[in-house]
Amino acid sequence: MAIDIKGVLSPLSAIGTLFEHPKTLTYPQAKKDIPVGYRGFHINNLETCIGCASCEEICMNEAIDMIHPDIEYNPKNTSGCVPRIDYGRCCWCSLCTDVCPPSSLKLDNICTHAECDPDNFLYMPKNIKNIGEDVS
Amino acid sequence: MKNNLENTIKIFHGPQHPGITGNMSVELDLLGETIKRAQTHVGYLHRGFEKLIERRTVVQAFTIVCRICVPEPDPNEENFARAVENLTGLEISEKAKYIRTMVLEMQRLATMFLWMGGQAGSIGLGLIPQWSVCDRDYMLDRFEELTGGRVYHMYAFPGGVRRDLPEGFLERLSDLLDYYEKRIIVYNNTFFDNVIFRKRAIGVGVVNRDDVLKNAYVGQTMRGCGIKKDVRKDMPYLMYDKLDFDIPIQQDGDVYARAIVRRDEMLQSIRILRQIIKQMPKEGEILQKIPKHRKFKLPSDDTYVQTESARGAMSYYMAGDGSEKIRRMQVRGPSLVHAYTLLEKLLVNTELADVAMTMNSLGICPPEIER
Amino acid sequence: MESGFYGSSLDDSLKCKFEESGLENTHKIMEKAVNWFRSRSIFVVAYGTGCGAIEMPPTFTSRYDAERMGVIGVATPRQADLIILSGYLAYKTLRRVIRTYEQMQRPRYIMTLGSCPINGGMYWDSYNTIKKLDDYIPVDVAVTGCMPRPEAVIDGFVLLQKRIKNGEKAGWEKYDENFEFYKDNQKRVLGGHIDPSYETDWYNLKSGGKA
Amino acid sequence: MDLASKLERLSLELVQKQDYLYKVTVNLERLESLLLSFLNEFGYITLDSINCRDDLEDGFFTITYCLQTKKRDHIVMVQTKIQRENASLPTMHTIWPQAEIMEREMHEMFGVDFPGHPTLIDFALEYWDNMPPLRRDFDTLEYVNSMNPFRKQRGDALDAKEEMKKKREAKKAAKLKAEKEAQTKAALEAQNNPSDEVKDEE
Repeated sequence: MAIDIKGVLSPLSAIGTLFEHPKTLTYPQAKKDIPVGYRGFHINNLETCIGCASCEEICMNEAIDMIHPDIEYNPKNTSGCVPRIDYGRCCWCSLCTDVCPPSSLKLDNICTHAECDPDNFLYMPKNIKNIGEDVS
Repeated sequence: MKNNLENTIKIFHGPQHPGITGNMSVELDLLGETIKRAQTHVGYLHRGFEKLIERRTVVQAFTIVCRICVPEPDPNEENFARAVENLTGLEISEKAKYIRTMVLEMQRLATMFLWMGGQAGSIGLGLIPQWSVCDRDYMLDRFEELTGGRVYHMYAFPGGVRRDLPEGFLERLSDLLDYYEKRIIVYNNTFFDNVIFRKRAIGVGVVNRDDVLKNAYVGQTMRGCGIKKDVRKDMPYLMYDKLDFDIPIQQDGDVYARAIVRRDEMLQSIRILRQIIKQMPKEGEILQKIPKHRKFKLPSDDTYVQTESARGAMSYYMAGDGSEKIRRMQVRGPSLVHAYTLLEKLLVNTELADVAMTMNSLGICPPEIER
Repeated sequence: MESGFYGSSLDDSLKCKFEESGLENTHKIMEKAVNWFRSRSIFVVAYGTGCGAIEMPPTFTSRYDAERMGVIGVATPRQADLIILSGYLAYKTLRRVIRTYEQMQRPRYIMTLGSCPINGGMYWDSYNTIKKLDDYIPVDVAVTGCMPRPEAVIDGFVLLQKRIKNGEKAGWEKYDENFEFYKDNQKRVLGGHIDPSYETDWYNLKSGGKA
Repeated sequence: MDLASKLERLSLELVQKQDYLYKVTVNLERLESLLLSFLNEFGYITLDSINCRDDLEDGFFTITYCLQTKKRDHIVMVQTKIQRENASLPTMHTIWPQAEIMEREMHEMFGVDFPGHPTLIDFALEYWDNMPPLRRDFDTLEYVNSMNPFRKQRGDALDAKEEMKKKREAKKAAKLKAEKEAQTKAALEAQNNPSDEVKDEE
C-alpha cells in the first residue's frame, strides 16, 4: 500500500496562515462600511413626497400602506398620505424607489433590525433629505 | 429487492441535519452501515412559485425569481430576463450583455466557494469551510457595490441591467481575482490534494457514463464522466461566443472527479472574468427604454431558455397570453433529476457516512426541486 | 410544568432552602450569575427552513465569527439552547419544527430570520407557507431583512443575550403556560395531521395517556 | 434542417422559435409514437423536461416535452393539448427514468393522471385535500385567507385614491368658500346689514 506522501504533507501548509492577519470583522464593536447604494431600510423625504401611492401600487408584497403623517409634510402632497412599510412583508427589491416620481423614497444603507415582539415591524421611513442628512 | 430490506433499520437523513444540502430529507434503509434503499423526500420548501408568478405582472415577478435557488440566484434572473426578451423581442446593448455575463461568472465563483465549504465540511475537514465561506464573502462585497444586494441581487432586468458599474469597480474586481488565484493554490494544497479527501472521495458515487445523456444529468455530473458539454459553448448566450474558455472534464465520474472539474471551472471563470474586464465597453446604455416602465405585455406565445448555472443547465419554460401577466413559467433546475433519479440510485450499497458527501458533490439545491 | 434548575431561574425548593437559612441575597446573586453564564454560551441548532440558511455559514465561520460571542452551532436539537428558523416555513416544515422545538431542553429560545415568519413576507399569498409564526410557536427574537445580513443576525444574538441576562420572560415559558392556545393554532393550520406532543408517553400511546 | 424534412414525411411542421429552439405541435393520439420516433430514429435521446400549462379559457392543458440530441446544441419542444377534465397522459417513465418524477409532480400540481405510473404519491405537498394548486381556477389568496390570519396592526391604512379625491374636494370646497366669502365681503360693504347674510350662507 503506497502512502500518499504529498497528500499527507501538503495540507500542513495551512500552518503558515497562523501568522497572517486575522480576517474576522469584530462586528458590534467595529462596523463594516456598507457601500452607498446598498438596498437597506427606507428613507422618505417628506418635503418632496407627493403622496401618489405609486409605491403602494407596484409593491407585489402589499407591504406599503398610505397613512397620514403626524409631522409636517409637503403642501403639494395630493392625498395627504405618506407611505409606511411593513417589514414583515418587504423584500427590499427597490421597485418602489424606482417608480417614485419625485424620487423622494430611497433606500438607506442601514440594514439591521432585531426585535423581540414580531408586532413591531411597521416601519415609518426616516424623514431624510439626502442620505446622511437628517431632517426630522 | 424487497428481500434485501429484511432486518434493515430506517434512518431519516434530514430535514434538520448538518450534513444535508438544504431543507430536504433522504429516507435510508440501512443494513449495518450499508444503505439498501434510499428515497428522497422534498416539499419542505415548497412555496408555489409558479402560482405566485401567475398572479403578478412581469415587473413584479422579476423580483421573485431569484429566490428559486438560494445559493445562486443569478442564473434564475438571467433565464427570466432572457425569456421575457425572447417573447417581447427586446434587444439589449452590448454593455448590458457584458455586465450580465460578468455577474453570472461572479456568481459561479461565489457558488463554487460555498460548495467547497459544504464538500469539505461533509467529510469533517473543518478548516476549509472557515476559509472558503470567508472568501465567498469578498465576492458578495463586490455584489453589494454593483447591485445593492448581498445575496439576492435582482439585477438582470428584462432589457438590460438595473444599475451601471460603480466607479473603479473593475479594478477592485481584478484585485479580487488576483487574490482568488492565490487562494486556489492554497485550496489545492489543503483540500484537493489532501489525503483524507482523496481516500474518501475516489471511487465513491460513481455515475454510470451510459446513463448520463439519456437521463439528462447535467453540469459537473456529466463533465465528470468525460462528456464535454456546456450550454455556454453549445448554445451560446450573452457574450459567451466572444470569450475564450475551455470546458474542463474528468473521466472517472466519482466524487473526486466532480470536485476537480469544479476546481478547474473556477480557474476558467477567473479567466473569463479577466477577459470581460479587458473588453468591457466604456459607454453604452445599460437598460433598454421601455415605453411604459411598468407595462410589459407578453404575446400569447411560449419559449424555453437554458443557462449554465454553477451546477448545470437550468431551464425555464415561459408562456404569455397577451396581458401583463405571465401565463405560465416552469422551472427545471439541475437538482430535480439529480436528487431523485440519480441520488436514489447512487446511494444504494454505499456507506451512511458518504451520503452527505455524495449529495454535496451532485450540487443538490432543494428550493429549486420543488420551487 | 416544572422548570427545575434548568429553568429561567433557580427552582423554588432551592429558593426556599436559601430563604430558610437567610441567604436571599446569595440566591439573587446566584440567579444573576446563572443568567450571565447562560447568556455567554448559546448553543445553536440552525434549521435552514428557508432562504436564510444561506447566511448561516458566513455568520458562523471566520468572517463574522459568532463564536466570539459564545454562540456556537451544534448538530442536534437536544444539545441546543436556541433554534434559528431561517426564513419562511411550509406547512410540512412546521410539523418538523414543532417536533424539533419540543425535543429541546429548557431553557429554549427561538430566533427567526427574514420578513416571512413575521407577516408572510414575499410569500404572503402562497398556499403552502405560514404567515405568522408566533401563533404556532413562541418567537423570542425576530430579525427582519430579506435576507438579513450576518450583522443583523449578530444583532439578534446580542438582543437575545441581553434578554437572558436581564432574566426576562422567555418564549418557552409562554409556551408552557399557553400550551393549549399554541396547540389549537397548530391543529387549526395543520389540519389535525400533527404528531403527539413530545411530553406524550410514547410507550403507552394506545392507552392515550400523558406521561 | 434535416429534422424538418423528416417531420414533413410524418406531415408535421417544425417551427423555429429562437436560434436554438424548435417546436412541433402534435395531437394526443400521435404523441407517444412521435416521442418514440424522436428517441429511436431522430437521435433525440435526452428528455430535458415536461412542462404543463393551464389554458383555462380554452379548456385544455398544453403539455410540452423538451428534447435534446446527444450534441445538446438545440432543443425541440413537442407540444400537445389534452382536455382539462379527467386529464390523462401516457407515462414515459419506462423510456426516460427521469420522467417518473416530472410526471409525479404534474399529477400533484395539475391533477393529470398517468395510467401505469408506479409512484403517483405526494411530491411536495403533504395532506393536501384541496384542488391541485397550479390549476388556474384555484385561488391561492382565498385559500390563504381561510387558513392564516395576517397581522392586524395595519388596519389604519388609507386608500390613497380616496384620500386624493377627498383632498381635491376639500380644496374645491375651500376655494368655493373663499369665493363666497369674498362675495359676502363685497356684499357687506355694499349693504350695511351683515348678520343676515352670514346666516343665509350657512
